[in-house]
Amino acid sequence: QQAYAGIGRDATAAEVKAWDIDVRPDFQGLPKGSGSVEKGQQVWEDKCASCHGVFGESNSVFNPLVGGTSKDDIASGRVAALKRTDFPGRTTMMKVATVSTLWDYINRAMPWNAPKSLGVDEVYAVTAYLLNLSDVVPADFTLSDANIAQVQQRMPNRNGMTTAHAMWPGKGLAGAARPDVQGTRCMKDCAVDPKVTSLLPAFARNAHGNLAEQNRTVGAQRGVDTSGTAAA
Amino acid sequence: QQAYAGIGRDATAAEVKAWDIDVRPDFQGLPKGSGSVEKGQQVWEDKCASCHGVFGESNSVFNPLVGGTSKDDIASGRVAALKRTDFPGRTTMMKVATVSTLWDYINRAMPWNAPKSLGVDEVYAVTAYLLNLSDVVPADFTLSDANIAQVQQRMPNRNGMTTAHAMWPGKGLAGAARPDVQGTRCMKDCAVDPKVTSLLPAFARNAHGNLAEQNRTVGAQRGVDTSGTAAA
Amino acid sequence: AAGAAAAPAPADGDPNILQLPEHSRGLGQPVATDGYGKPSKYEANVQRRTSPGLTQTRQASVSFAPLQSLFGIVTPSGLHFERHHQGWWDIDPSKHRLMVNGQVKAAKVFTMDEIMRLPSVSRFHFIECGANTGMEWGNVAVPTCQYTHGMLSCSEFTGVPLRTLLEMAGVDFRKSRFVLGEGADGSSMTRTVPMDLVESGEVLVAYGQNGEMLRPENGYPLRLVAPGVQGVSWVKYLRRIEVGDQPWNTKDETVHYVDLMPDGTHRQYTSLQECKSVVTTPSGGQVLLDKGFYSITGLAWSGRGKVKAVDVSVDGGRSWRPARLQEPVMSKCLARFSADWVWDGKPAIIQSRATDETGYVQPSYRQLRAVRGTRSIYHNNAIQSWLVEESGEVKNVQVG
Amino acid sequence: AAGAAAAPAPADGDPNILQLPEHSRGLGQPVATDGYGKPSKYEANVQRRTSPGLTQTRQASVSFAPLQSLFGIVTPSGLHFERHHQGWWDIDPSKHRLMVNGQVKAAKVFTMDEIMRLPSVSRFHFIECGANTGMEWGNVAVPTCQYTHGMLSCSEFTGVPLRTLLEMAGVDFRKSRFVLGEGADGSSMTRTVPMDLVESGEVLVAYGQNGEMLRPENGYPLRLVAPGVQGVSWVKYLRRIEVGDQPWNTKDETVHYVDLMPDGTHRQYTSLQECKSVVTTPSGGQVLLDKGFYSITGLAWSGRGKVKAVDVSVDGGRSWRPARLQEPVMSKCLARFSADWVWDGKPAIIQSRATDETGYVQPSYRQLRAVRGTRSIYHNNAIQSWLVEESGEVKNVQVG
Ligand code: HEC
Ligand code: HEC
Ligand SMILES: [Ca+2]
Ligand SMILES: [Ca+2]
Ligand SMILES: [Ca+2]
Ligand SMILES: [Ca+2]
Ligand SMILES: [Ca+2]
Ligand SMILES: [Ca+2]
Ligand SMILES: [Co+2]
Ligand SMILES: [Co+2]
Repeated sequence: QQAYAGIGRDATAAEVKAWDIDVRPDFQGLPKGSGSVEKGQQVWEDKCASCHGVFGESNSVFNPLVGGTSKDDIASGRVAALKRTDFPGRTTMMKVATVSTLWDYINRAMPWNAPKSLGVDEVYAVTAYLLNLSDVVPADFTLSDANIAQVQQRMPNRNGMTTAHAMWPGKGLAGAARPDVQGTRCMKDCAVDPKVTSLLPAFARNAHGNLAEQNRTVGAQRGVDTSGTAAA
Repeated sequence: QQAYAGIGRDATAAEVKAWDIDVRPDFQGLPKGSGSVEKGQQVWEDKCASCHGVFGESNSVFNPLVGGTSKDDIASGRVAALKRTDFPGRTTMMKVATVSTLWDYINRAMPWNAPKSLGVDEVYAVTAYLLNLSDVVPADFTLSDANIAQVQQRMPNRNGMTTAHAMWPGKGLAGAARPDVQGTRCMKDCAVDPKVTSLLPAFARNAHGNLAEQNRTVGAQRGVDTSGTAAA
Repeated sequence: AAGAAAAPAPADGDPNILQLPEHSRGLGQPVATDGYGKPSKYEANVQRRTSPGLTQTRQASVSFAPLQSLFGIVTPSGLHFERHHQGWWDIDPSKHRLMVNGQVKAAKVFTMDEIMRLPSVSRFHFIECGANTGMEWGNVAVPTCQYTHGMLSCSEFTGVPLRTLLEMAGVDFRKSRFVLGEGADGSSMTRTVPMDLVESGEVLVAYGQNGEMLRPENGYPLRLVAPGVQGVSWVKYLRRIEVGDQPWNTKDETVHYVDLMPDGTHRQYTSLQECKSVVTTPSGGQVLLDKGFYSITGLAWSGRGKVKAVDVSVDGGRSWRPARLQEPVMSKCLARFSADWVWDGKPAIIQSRATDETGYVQPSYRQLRAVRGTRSIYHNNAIQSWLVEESGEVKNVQVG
Repeated sequence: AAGAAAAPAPADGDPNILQLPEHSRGLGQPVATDGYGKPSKYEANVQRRTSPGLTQTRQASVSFAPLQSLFGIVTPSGLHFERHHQGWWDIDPSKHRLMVNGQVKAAKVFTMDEIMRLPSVSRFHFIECGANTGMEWGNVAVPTCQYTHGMLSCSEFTGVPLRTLLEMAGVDFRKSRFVLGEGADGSSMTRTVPMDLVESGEVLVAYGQNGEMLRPENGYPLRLVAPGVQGVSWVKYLRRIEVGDQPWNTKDETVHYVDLMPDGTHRQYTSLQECKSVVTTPSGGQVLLDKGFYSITGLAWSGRGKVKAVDVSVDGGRSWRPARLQEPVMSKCLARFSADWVWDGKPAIIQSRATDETGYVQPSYRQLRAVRGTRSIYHNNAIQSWLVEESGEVKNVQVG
C-alpha cells in the first residue's frame, strides 16, 4: 500500500451496501425479507409476463423459464428430460441448480428494461411464483430468508451439475487432471473417412444474406453470390 | 515462378512505357526532347508562378525554389550559404545536387494540382527556366537530352552531398561502419548540468490550441488549460 | 473455375495502366481530414454481423467478427465481436468507480484516475465466447467462418494486474481462492474467476485495447481481462471485485455457460477455452477465382498457453502437413498460420488442427462428440472442414 | 498540487456509488448498432492534429499521432500519423496494379487479387518520419509529445515479402543492389531502398494494417513496408518497383530527407532511424493531479533491431535507473517501458534513454549537436526532457 500512497481509499459501509448485492449458494449476501407466491404472481403479471409469458413459457423475448421439470425431478434433484435427445428446449428451471442464483439474478437484472427496480420482498415473491410454476413450492407458500435453504433441497436440478472436468483454470474446482477429449496428431494415412455428413441445404444459402456482400471485393477470393437463392 | 503459377503476368512494352518515368542521375530514363528558357518562362508563368512566385521566390505555398546560390557555387559545386548559420532559408536550388532530380520531379509531380500534365518539351523548358533563374544556364539556353550532362557540371550544390555515415541500411552506400554519435549509459553521478536551456515562452503556450482539449479527460493527469494565454 | 477474375489485358496493355488514373493526375485530400480516420469505402463489406434467428432480441445478443477478411492477429477494435446481455453503454469514466470488497482487510474504492496511475502491463490476448461455434455441435448451421468462429477477437490489452489491487486491499491468498467480477450495466454480469489466475498476475483490470481506451461495446472504461478464459468472464463495465472462499454460481455459471453431457448432467465452471483453430482463407461462402496457387491461412489459439503447431489437410483429414506459424507466438493469444496450396480445380476439403504447448491436440468432431455428445452448446473446438467445390465455391461441411 | 482532482467522497460515500447510475438501471444499446464501431464519445480529445505554421498547405503536410494518450505499442489505425506530399486518396483496389520492372528477366504486372494470393507474413513494426522531432533541433518549439514525437506509429503489417515478387520477375541479386519504390498518387513518391533489406525478406509489399486493409491515409490498397527505415521510404499507393544498380537521387533523396551538417554538406541516404525513446506519460502540456505514485511510461525503438534497455531519470540526467520493458520486444518495433515514481511535489526533469541490441545508446542533445549541429532537420533522436513544475504542470524543455 505504502508504495501506491494516495491511490484508492477505504470504501464506506454505505457504499459497500449499495453495491455488494451478490447472493451466494450458501445465501451469504441474501437480505432478510419474504414474499408469497400470490404476491409474486402480481409482480409477475405487472412486470415480467409481457416478456416471459404469463406462465414463464414464452419464447418470444427469451427462452422459456419454466417447463420440462417433474415431481420426480424434485425428488431426485436431477431433471430427467435433460437426458432425452428428443426433448426440444431447455428451460431455466430445468438447468438452474441453486435457488440463490434465481434470487440473485432477478434482483440484479430483472425486469430486463428496469433492472434493480424491485424491492427485496418483490424479489422473494416473484422467485416464489416461478418456483410454484415448477411445483417446487405450493401455491400458498411464502419464500423468505428463513426457509430458502429448505427450498434449495427441492430444486429439480440441484444434483445435475458436475465439475469433473479439466476446464476450470484454477485448483479449487478442478475435477480432472487431464482433458476429457484429445485429438491425434496423425500425419498420413489417417483412419478417417472424409465423407461430407452435414451441409447447409440449398434453400438456406441466403438465410444469412448475400454472402457476396459479406466478403471483401478484392483478394484471393470473393464471397459467393447467394442472392438467387431463397432465404430460409 | 512455377510455384506461383497463374499469379502475375509479363508487362507489355506499352505498360512499362506508361509507368516507367523515373530519370536517374546517369539520365537513364530521360526521354529525348528539348526546351528553351524562353519557352520555360511561358510555361512557368502559366502553370507554376501562381504557387511558386514569378521568380520561384514565393514562400506562400511551398518553400522558395530559387535563391541563395552564387556564381562561385556554380564553379565549386558547393553552396557556400549552407555553411552560414545566419542564413535564413534553404531553397531547392541550394540543396539539389543532380539536375536529373529536377527533371524527374517536375515531370512526375508538377504542377502540384495537375501532375503529369506537362509534355516532355515543357518539362525541359521549365527546368531550363529554373536553372536560368539560378544562373546555371544563360537566358538563351535550350536544355535537351544532348546537353543536360554538361549542365549537371554547373549545378551549384553538385559536390555538396556525402554518404559518409552509417545510416544507409545496406552495403552499397554505407560510408561509415559505426554510428557518428553515441550516447553514454552512465547510471549515477553523471557529468551533466541539468539546467533548463530552452523552454517555450509563455505567450506561445496556446499556439497549438488549448492543451486541456488535447488530452484525455480521465487518467493519471489532465491537459493543461492554456486557453487563458495568447496564441503566438 | 467460376468467379469474377480480372479480364485478361488487351494486347497493348491494361487500361488501368495505360490510362493514368485520376489519383496520379490530381491533388488528393488534406491531412487530418478525419482527426480519427476510418477504413476505405471499398471495405464496406467488412462488418460485424448478427446471425438471423440466433437470439430473440438485439440487446441480449451477439455480433460476429468477419474473420474471413482479417489479417494477422490483431482484431481492429471497430470489428471486435460483441456479446451483450442487457445492451451496451458509453459510460462517463470520470464517474465510474471500482470497488474491491469481500475477504480483504479493507474494502477499497478506486477512481479511473487512480487505476490509470498504477503500474500497468500491455499484453496480446484472444477473447473467445464460450458459445463460439456453438451452433455447429449437431450439424452445419451457418455458412461462413464469420458465423462459425466469429465470437473471437484478439487485442493488445492494457491494464493493472488485479493482483495489485487485491494486495492494496489486503488479501489472504491462502484463504481466498475465488474472485467475483461484477459489471455496472443492467445485467451487472457476475462471474467467478479462480484466484490461481489472479495470483499469477495474468488477470487484468483493463482500460486499454489496441492502444486506445476500450470501446464502449467492449466495456469502456474498465473490463476484466481473464486470459485463456471464455469471454463472459471478462466482465465489462467492471464496477466491483469481491474476494471469497467459494464460487458464486451466478446465472451465467449455472444456467448458461454450462455444458450438457449425454448423461444429462451439466458440466459447470468449464471456463477455459481449449486449443482450437480455423482456416479463414479460403473459407465457407467464398469462391476461388481460379485454379493455381493459394496461401491457406487461419488462426489458432489455446487457453492453456502457446500454440505449438498447426497442421493443415486438404483431403479431409487423410493426410496432414505442418503449417508455418507467424512469430511471435504469444501465450493465450491468436497465432496466424499459413500453408501453401496449389488448387488443381478438383473438390478438396480443407482443415486445420492445432496443438498447444501442453501437448493437447485439437479433436475431430468424431473425437469430441464421442465424449461430449452434440448438445453442449459451449466449447465446441472441433476441427473445422471447408469443402472446395469444382466451381470454386467453398462450403461449410462436416465430415464423418 | 493543481488540477481537477476528484472531490473527496462525503462521509456516507461517493454519490457515484450511492446513487446507482442510469446504466445499472436500464437497457443499453443493441449489438451491431455500428457494424464498424468507434471510440467512446468521452475520448473525443484523442485525435491526430496538425502543428500550426509547420507547412503552408494541408496536402503537403503532417498530422501527428496523440502519443500522450496511447497505451501499449499498437497505434489505432484511426490515429496513425499522416504525411502526404500531394494529398491522400481512396483508391479502388480492383483497378490498382503493381508493376515490377528494371533489371529483371521479365517486367511483371500484378493485380491486388494476385498479390493477396501469395504467401504473406504479418509483422509488428514502427514507422517514424525522418523529420520526427525535427522542429526541436535548435530549441524547444512545440508543447506536447504529440508534436515533438507524434510522427511515429506502430502497426501489425501484413503483406508479401518484396523478395518474392522480385524472384518471380527474375532478379540477379549480385548485379542489382538498389530498388525504387514508386507511388500512384500525384507525387508518385519515389525512394531508393537498399537491396540488402529486400534480400533479407524484411521489406514487404503490404496491404494489411492491424488486421484490416491499410487505411486510405496510409496507402490503401498497397504500400511498401521498410522496417527500421524512415517513413518516406514506405511508399504509399505503391504502383511500381524498379530494380537497378544505382540509387535514384529522387527529390525526396536530395532536396529533402538530407541532413545538413555544420560544414555545409548534406548527408544523403540517411534512411535508418536510430535508437530513440520518449516518455509519453507524464509529458509536456499535462498536469499531474496530485503528489504521490506515478507510473512513468513511454516508447522506445530502434531501426537497427530490438531495444535492449531503457533507463529513466527524474533528475535531468544526473542519475538513471533501468525501466521495465514490456514483452514481447520485437525487432524494429516500438517497445513500451515503464518505471515507478513517487512525486514529492518538487520540480523534476523526466527523461528516458534507450539502448538497442547493437549497443548503440541514445544520445543527449549535447552529444548529438556536437557532431551534427542544430540544422539537420532530420533524425533528431536526442533524449527528451520534461520538466514537472511544482504546480504539477509538465513542460517541454531542453537541458544544457
Ligand atoms: C422487457 C423484457 C423482459 C422483462 C419485462 C423481464 N424479463 Fe426476464 N429476461 C428477459 C431477457 C431478454 C432475458 C435474458 C437475458 C440474458 O440473456 O442475459 C431474461 C432473463 C430472465 C431470467 C434468466 C433466464 C435464463 O435462463 O437466463 C429470469 C429468471 C428472468 N428473466 C425473470 C424475470 C422476472 C422475474 C421479471 C420481472 C420481475 C422479468 N424477468 C422481466 C426479458 C425480460
Ligand atoms: C498549386 C500549387 C503549385 C503549382 C501550380 C506548382 N507547384 Fe511546384 N510545388 C508545390 C508544392 C506544394 C510543392 C511541395 C510538394 C512536396 O511537399 O512534396 C512543390 C514542389 C515543387 C518542386 C520541388 C521543390 C522542393 O524543394 O521540394 C519543384 C521543382 C516545383 N514544385 C516546380 C514546379 C513547376 C515547374 C511547376 C509548374 C510546371 C509547379 N511547381 C507548379 C505547389 C505547386
Ligand atoms: Ca488520491
Ligand atoms: Ca457479497
Ligand atoms: Ca430460442
Ligand atoms: Ca491469373
Ligand atoms: Ca526506370
Ligand atoms: Ca516555410
Ligand atoms: Co454471454
Ligand atoms: Co515526407
